[in-house]
Amino acid sequence: MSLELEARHALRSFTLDVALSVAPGECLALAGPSGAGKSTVLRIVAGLLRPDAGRVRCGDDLWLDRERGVALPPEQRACGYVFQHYALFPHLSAARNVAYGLRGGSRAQRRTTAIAALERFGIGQLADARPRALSGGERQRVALARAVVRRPRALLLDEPLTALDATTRGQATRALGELLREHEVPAILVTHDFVEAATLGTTVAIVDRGRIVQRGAPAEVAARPATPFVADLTGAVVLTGVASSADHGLAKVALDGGGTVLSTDPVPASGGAATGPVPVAVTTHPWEITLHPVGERPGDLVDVGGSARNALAATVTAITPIGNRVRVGLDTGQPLAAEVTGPAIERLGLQVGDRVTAAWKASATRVLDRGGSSTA
Amino acid sequence: MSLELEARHALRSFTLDVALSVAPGECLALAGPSGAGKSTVLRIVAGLLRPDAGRVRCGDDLWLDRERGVALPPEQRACGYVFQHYALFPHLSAARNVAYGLRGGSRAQRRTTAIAALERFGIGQLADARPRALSGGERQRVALARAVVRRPRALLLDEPLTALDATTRGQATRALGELLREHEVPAILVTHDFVEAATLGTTVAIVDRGRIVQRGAPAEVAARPATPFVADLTGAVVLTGVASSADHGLAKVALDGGGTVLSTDPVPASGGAATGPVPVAVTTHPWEITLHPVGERPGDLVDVGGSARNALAATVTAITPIGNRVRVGLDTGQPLAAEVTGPAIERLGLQVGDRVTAAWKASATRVLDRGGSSTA
Amino acid sequence: MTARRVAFSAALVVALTVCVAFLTVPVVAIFVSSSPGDLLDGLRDPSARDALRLSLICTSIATGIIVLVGTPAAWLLATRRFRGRALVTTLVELPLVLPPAVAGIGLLAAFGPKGLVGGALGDLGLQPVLTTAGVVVALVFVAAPFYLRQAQSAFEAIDRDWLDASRTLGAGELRTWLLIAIPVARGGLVTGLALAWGRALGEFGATLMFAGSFRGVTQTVPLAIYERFASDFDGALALSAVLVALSAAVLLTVKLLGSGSPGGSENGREQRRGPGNGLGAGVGR
Amino acid sequence: MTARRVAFSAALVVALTVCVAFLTVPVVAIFVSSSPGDLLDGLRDPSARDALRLSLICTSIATGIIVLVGTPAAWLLATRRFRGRALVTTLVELPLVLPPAVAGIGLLAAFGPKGLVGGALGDLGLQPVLTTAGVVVALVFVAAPFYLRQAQSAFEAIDRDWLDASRTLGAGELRTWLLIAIPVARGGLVTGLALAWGRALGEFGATLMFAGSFRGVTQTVPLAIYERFASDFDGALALSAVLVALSAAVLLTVKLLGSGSPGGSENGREQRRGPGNGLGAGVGR
Repeated sequence: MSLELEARHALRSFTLDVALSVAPGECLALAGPSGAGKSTVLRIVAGLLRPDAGRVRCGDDLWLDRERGVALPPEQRACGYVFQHYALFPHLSAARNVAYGLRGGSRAQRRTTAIAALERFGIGQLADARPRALSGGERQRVALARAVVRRPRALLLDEPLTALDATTRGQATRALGELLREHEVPAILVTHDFVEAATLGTTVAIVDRGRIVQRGAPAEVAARPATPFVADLTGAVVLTGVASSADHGLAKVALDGGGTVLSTDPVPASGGAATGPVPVAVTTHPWEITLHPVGERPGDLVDVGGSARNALAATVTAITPIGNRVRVGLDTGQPLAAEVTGPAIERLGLQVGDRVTAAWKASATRVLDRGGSSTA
Repeated sequence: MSLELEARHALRSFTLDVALSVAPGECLALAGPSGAGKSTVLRIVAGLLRPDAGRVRCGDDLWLDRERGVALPPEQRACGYVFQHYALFPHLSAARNVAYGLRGGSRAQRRTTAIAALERFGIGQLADARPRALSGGERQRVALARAVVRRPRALLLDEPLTALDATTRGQATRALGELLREHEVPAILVTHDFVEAATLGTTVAIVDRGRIVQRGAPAEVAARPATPFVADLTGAVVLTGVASSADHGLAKVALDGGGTVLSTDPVPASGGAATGPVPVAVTTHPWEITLHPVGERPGDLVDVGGSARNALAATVTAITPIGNRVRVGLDTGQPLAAEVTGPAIERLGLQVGDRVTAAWKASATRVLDRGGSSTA
Repeated sequence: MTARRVAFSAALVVALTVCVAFLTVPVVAIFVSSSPGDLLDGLRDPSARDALRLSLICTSIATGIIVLVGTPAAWLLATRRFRGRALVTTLVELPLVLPPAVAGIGLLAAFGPKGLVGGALGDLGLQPVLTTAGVVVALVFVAAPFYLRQAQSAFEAIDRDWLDASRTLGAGELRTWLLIAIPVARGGLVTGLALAWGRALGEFGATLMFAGSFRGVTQTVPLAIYERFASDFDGALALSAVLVALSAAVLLTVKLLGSGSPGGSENGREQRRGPGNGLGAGVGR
Repeated sequence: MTARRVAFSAALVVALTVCVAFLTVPVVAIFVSSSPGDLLDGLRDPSARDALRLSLICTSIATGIIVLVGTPAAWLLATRRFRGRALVTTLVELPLVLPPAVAGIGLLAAFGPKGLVGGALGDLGLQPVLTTAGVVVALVFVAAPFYLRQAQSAFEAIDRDWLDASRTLGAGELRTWLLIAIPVARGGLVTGLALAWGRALGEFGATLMFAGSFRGVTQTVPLAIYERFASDFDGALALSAVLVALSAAVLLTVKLLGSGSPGGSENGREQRRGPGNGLGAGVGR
């Protein structure tokens, strides 16, 4: 009963090209910026879009095979699709929205089934309300009830939380999480927010311009982003430069805006060539970076070797308290951000325009081939 | 030359009632949810909206006095207004947009002045481009140039960063910060994002339903929120309950969903009455909360006295990695969130559905009168 | 400075007053020029009744045909992309801007005894010129584009997600059309119906030329008004008053339906900006 | 299941084909029924030339008046909120749905020799009935609402922020109107102009009744077509062909302008959904 998809489809400015497989009970979260082609994947699975080439298979049933001319219309695929804005039929009550997908039995029986489904989501009392009378969270639950009441063979969720405001999102996330655990069918969820993907997905796949650039457990993807794009999406800071080999197996990266950093990662093998300069992206997290007065750690590189540290001269461009931490915007030729504690700021007497040294460990520095594939 | 405003105006569901004063060179950031009436304040200052009652004064000039029947039209107030979506005239080039506000001199002179202004923002080469050909960041800079080229007597900025995507926001923030430091006029900035307010404002005022509920330096507002609303906006977690006095001058709060917490804050004096139970909100920050296996710290309250700690039994509802931290969703009768480290999660073997004890210091616990005013 | 502002506002008010007065006076004059008694007398005239009856029958048949054929045609235009779709849409809209006299000539050239397809029709024993059927043909020709245009827009304005949701919930295209598309587009369809009905009711030039003005057979109300405006002005006024009332009813129907929510707005997205006013949606969108 | 889907699609295609054929044949017939030589001969006739000249003059004067008075009136309707604004808008729109024969009667009842204000006009030496001025009056009455409606919508669709920005940059209301509002609404204004011009050019019923059909004085092209359709069908066809071409030009102008961006969309906000097609924006919005 697992869902398998393999599709190629030309979009406006790039070609979608994905292959994925989702096991029953698994929730694959597709995360990426808007316009990356995530929703197109859902539409292909549901049969709302016929890709230029590809196959879709759910368990033993072939839903689509462009080569063999098979293309089941959406009404024969039995996917539970939750649309981004829920797409509740505006002229039908909540109960009739849910009953719309039911077949067989009398009208009264279908209504009973629909109301039971609404009750499972805690909104049985709203059965006769029209969608426009419902709040965002209530609409979401009607949409979930409508999608699962037909016992779908796959669940497809398109940004199911985006239309909600921050206050109802927590509860809605919980309702969605329970739903995914209860229904033992393959599920695909689409979101532009990595935190959302990590919360709801058992697996996360990062989509960029129509391709899956990394796939794995949420924590793993966040900890070891395979490309600068993924690092950016998960919240790291990114500098660009050119890498070459240094002593002790370290990589030495000359940054584009000036300065040099070391990493315990090896130099990426660019196209098979060995040690020539390779254009790379260097990433680390803002909380790895510490700030020091200029002169406390002179020069660019200190203690190369054992506990190799990177140090860059920087100008402070912004100081922003975020809760108990302070985010300090830095200009090192390229923009950089550090997260330090309030007392640290006070001790340094830091102000916008000050010169400081930003330091972090070589071991907390990832080097990524700017072409895109991981080297870690 | 300071700007003084005092206005009352009936909006759809509440009445705007604000009084504020902004000194030259000061940037007052009005932060609050959308619909709180923030933009209305700007419109009143600029003369685009005539309030039901109030006065606006800029230095020695009276711009508005409803009682005395004074109401200068916007074209006579010389405010530099940056609109949320920039409102660049679509049929004019960037240079003609900037020159639109200039009077006197020949057309060629005005164009020279406009191009000089664009060059100061680094986009002199785009002088002849139409707005639709510009990127979001470029549009913002044209709008800033247009607003300041007339040497306005006050600067009004309505969500100047919201229309930008994340990648250009950093640079735009820097441009805006420099602008505010250079122009020694009073500035009011409106934003729904507290971090943005804290970054750009020298003072922050939190607006809720037409009223300023707290005003102060950004760090001070974040550290000591005066009301649950402010706490929520700055990122704290909030629990509700009823407070009464306990030993050692502590406040003891019986939470609405069950459980009791202590705080080093005093019990708020509700309407002058002394020590009866008072409905309050208790706030702390997610990073103050530590998690422990059930039984490691039995009972609700431990070590009352010296290092008073709060402890609540909770069920884990979500585990979300955010960078190097993990946000754990908890249900203690009321929802709660803790931020802990990845190793801590591993050590506890924490999974959704587990029972844990959430603990934090009484001294990191704020008690706020649910009516709204601060007690801290 | 202030004087200039006052002068500008005054100029605006004068312009609007002139517009409103000029456009309102003729309508007011119809009701003021004769007493209510005269109006009722005019309507008691048997030829006036014949004209009213014929107008209602022909208009109803014509709008019935338009709705039956036009609704599926509009659905196809709204939902399928095909080569030449823009051309088809333009062709269907042309009668909207065609002068009635030209429509009359065109109908004669097409369906008249010596017309393009008129000969073939005659061989089948069908000859619409100067018959009641000819009136219906003329009304359908001038009124159909109003309904088609409006129905196409109403179908196009439906949020595609609703149609997609219906499909993923097991409904085929016919079922989706009947249970979702038509109910959701109902407001726009009724607006189009009202506009087509109003246009057919007032049709004058094309009917006059294609079907003539024979009492009881082809003389609809506008033709009856024309026939008697020189000889029996009061009778013409009475019939005009009836048509003004019916036109106003059409206008109000369109405005009330048009001010309701359009198809796409309830789905949590940003409300469409611009005039909420209905005639806009009505006449052409 | 598949058979049902095919049958549904086939029914849609049949419906659309019927619509397109019925609405296209009369237009095609005008050009097919006579040779190009006949058409040119018809236009060489002096009375045909008189009619064309008169039509162009009267139509131009009428649209000129409409634009001069209508633009400020529409600006006031679009930007000021006042008591009775909805009523005024409805009154101004009523002629849109008024049958031409009723418009003719109304104009006679108002401005005729015995009309509501006709007596007063006569005392001033102004008597529009059966004169060229009467033609212009009739054209303005039937065409003005098309421009007013369209101009009002175009002004309403302007992002208020642009107007506000202009004010904060030191421009008063007149300057804002001239330098921002009119240039930004230009597309909608030209669309309204084209629609009003097209409606005036084709006007038949009201002109016939109010101004009569005197060659060289009040006989515009539609009236000339009517006068000769029984006696000189080829001449009527020739004049009709000219009007079809002009009508098609109006339709294309409106569609091209309407498919451009409306006033509100360039400001970084969500694009308006629904038909991008112009006639919608054109005829009524």
